[in-house]
Amino acid sequence: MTARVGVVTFPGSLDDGDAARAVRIAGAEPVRLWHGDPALHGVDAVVLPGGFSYGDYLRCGAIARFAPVMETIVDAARGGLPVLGICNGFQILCEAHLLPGALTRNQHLHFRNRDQFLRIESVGTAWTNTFQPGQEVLIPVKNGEGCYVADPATLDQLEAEGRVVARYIGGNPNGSQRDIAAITNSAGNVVGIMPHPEHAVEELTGPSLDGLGFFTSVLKHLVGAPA
Amino acid sequence: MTTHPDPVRETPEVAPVEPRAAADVPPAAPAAGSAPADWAAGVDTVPRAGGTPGELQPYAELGLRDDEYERIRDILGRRPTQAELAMYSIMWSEHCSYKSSKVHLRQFGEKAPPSDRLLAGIGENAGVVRVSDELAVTFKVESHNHPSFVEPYQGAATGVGGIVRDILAMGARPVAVMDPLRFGAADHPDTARVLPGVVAGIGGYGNCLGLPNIGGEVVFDPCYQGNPLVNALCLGVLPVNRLQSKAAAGPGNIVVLMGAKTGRDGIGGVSVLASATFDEGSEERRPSVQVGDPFMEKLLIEACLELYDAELVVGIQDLGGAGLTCALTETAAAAGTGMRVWLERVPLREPSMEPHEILASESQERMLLVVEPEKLDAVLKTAEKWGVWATAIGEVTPPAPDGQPGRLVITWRDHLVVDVPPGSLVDDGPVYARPMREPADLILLQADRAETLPRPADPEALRETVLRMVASPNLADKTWVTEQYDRYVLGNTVLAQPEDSGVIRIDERTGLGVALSVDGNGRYARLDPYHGTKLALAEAYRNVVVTGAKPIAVTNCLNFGSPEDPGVMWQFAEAVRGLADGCAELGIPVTGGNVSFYNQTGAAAIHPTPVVGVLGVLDDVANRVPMGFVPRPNGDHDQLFLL
Amino acid sequence: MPRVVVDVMLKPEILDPQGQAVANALPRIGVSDVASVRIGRRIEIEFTGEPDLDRAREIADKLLANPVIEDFTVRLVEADETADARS
Amino acid sequence: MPRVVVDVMLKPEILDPQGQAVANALPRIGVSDVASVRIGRRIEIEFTGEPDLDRAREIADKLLANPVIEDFTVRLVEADETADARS
Ligand SMILES: Nc1ncnc2c1ncn2[C@@H]1O[C@H](COP(=O)(O)OP(=O)(O)O)[C@@H](O)[C@H]1O
Repeated sequence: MTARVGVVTFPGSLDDGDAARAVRIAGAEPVRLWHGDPALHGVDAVVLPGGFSYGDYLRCGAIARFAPVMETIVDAARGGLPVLGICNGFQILCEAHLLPGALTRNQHLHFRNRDQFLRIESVGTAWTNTFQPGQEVLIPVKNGEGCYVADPATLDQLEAEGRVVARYIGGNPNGSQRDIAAITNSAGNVVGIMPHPEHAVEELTGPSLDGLGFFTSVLKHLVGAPA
Repeated sequence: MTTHPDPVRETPEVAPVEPRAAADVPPAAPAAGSAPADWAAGVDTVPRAGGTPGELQPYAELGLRDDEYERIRDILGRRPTQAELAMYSIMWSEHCSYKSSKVHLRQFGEKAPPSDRLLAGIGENAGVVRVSDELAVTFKVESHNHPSFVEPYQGAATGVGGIVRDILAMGARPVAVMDPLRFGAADHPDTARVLPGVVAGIGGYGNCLGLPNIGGEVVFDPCYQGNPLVNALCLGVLPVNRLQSKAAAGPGNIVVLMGAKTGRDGIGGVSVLASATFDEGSEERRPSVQVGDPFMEKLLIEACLELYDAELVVGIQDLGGAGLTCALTETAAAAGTGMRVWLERVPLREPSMEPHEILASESQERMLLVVEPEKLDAVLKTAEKWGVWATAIGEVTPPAPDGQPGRLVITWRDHLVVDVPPGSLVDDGPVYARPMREPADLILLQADRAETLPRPADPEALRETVLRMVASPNLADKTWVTEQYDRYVLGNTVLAQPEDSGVIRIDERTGLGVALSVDGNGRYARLDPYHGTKLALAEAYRNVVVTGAKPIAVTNCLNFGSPEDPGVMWQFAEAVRGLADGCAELGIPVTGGNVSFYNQTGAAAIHPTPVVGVLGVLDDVANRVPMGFVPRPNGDHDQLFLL
Repeated sequence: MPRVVVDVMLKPEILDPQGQAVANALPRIGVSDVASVRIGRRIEIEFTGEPDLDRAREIADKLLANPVIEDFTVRLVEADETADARS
Repeated sequence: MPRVVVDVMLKPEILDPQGQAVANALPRIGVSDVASVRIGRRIEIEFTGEPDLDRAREIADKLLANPVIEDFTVRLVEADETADARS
């Protein structure tokens, strides 16, 4: 049975189609979820895609967090549902307090799109278990507000618990503290990542195929998970 | 943001005129009486205009010439009302009527090679070409030069927004943008204001819409100091049978305004038309800067596409430069029908707006739909689903019994403020064959040949020259700009910067794709506008060909100085002739474009800057040829040829 | 030490997509009695010496506000006042 | 009708790159006596009825400010006061 992975569309979501494509290429069935519909339609995992939900005029993710679908997702995530937030999705997860810290304006104040090397720091999550510890991957980054900040105690705790999932290497594109590109919750089922793995799943359109690992990981996770 | 639950037939408080009346007895008189000589609730009405033929009107301030104003009076058989005057002044402006360029642009059609791919050509919102049995693409480049000089961020942002709506109106999903840009000297302080704002605006809007930026140009030259050029191109894809029409066909159909509320954006031009009751300090309330809301546009795109797929609209037109005026008259004129509009139903951002302001407003993110009455509910529901306003503001009326086109009849709170033949605004505008003269300095310029320049004589001088060239802003790396644009979104970008063309996959199953390049060289065109334009075409054509694509269509944006200057007009005529001839020689049609005149500071015009976009087809994007050398498996080597 | 606060708001007639987005989101958090929301910038300037209102006005005019679409006001605020009021 | 103003500022310990960019640009326009610039948001809320400070505080807390990185203050401002002060 193929796993069903939900991809949420908020008003202003942009990379929802790409995330669904990545899910499909990874071998799962993408299920499109609508922000106004609280039902998760029996999906096994959820991707919150990139974009500018609600225009992101106030703070990125601030408004999306109140969407009906988010209430269900927050509960399900606390119950262990694998959730991957990419870029805007990461911001939404922080705003919804599923992940600690916040994403602020890039320190150089510009939107920046480039191919970015990352080091996978934690392979113990639902979304990174097919990577090697310390593996270096090449994935596009594109954001205006991707600078990860948290207070020193939180940062220390993330490091100590192995919850920094990926770090920027070869230059930090946005000024994130401790070069953090991705983090997870303490259970390892919720991951937020600033760069876009869904843009690195096809030779023709991506700088690498490295992004695919995030999507195949969740399938592996689901196979291993008790039903 | 909710849908306005206000279908035309159910607004009791205004007791509208029977829609048919407009058609049966043109020109229609409203039921409501307005004392002819008085301002009716602060507005100038048709009866009042009939009763006060001698009233002075600020037509000259609105840019209309004496003879143009006389023609309006002839057409109407009376003086125009304020609202009508505003409408004619906008529609007969250079920007909307192409009155100086029309006689030249005809060549694009006349010299064009026959093409069985062309589904919509010049005159439509954007040209549409078939690329397979099922799919067509549409693309167009447009300028937003002056607004981008005044307010770089918003000017550039709304430039992107405008061209995207053009593409959307054809029935296409917008899938990529490009941005040919020209700035003054790189080290001029004002360039430090304009360039970052323009780039941030293009990025801010395009990124927020989720459209990959797949190419463009950044050129610096002092001639653009007071007139930067901000051209924006959009590419869209549609199933062949989803092509939309702008014609307001079908009397009885409902006219729906969808998208943002209407405010006083961009009405600076008609602000001289303050009514008698208008209060002090009104100037401040008349911004000519339009502010874009890309989030609203994104919702508008999704809502429109859903309407197309469900076949819920008969006709559609974007609201651009001339706002509601242009959309109402063009849709009606295209169908030969009339239209009855209740202007007070237009959702306003500022309740105090007057009829001529509502008609002239350039508020962004709006579309005009023509909908069959029984489908109105479904249209409003779709709008509501996407959280955009949609309001029934009028109804299509039949042509006159004798077959003459119908009339556009607009009331505002029961007062008849507009009663015009729509075609008179759209098609019967003035057309000028302006005087042309080769610029007097051209011979001198041409005589000053490159051969007379000093050449590097020794290795040291050569080194100097190379370093100077490498450091010149026009040759330097453009990453600072391109990094601010999302080129990955939608996941179909096969080639983008730093490639010669952008390549977009448009069909994931077959690998079908298109390549696009935009090029121009104002310095060449200044020296020889005819050949300079051909060179721009040739460059874009080559850039497309080298990716492995077959060029099939051309778009262009012609950026020039004042058409009232015979030297500029000559440059323009030569450029158009060059492009038309070049296209004939290469066997591809011009499918659309845009003319931007008056890029001029005082007497000094910019270099004539025709920007040419060429689109090509790749049957399978997997076969595209990238710029760099691709490492071959098992040590094979590429062979190099210089053609 | 008092500081200078510059408030920059869009001119009233200019479209404010930010404020509109927030206003539209309010019903979702159960708020229905808000007529309008406008969002602008608040800039706090601390001077090395005495706070200088004229100087601040000059900075606002040249650097902080875009006179084409924005208005600004400049005023003096007691430092501790602001800090105390924070919730 | 008075309106409610919510001021949202980054917490002092959070880096403010925008404010810093402005501060760094000041010497270029001949200003050298500014110690620091901080940039935040000013949100003006108009209620349909009586302005409601508690309600505004709730909105600020839930939506307008992110407590991880921001502080806010809520206060009542006379409508005309603001308008008058605009330069
Ligand atoms: N304003 C722009 N927007 C998007 N892409 C741009 C822009 N300017 C330049 N580019 C892209 O950057 C790359 C390099 O540009 P350029 O140095 O002008 O190259 P070339 O001289 O080959 O045209 C090209 O792929 C071009 O399309």
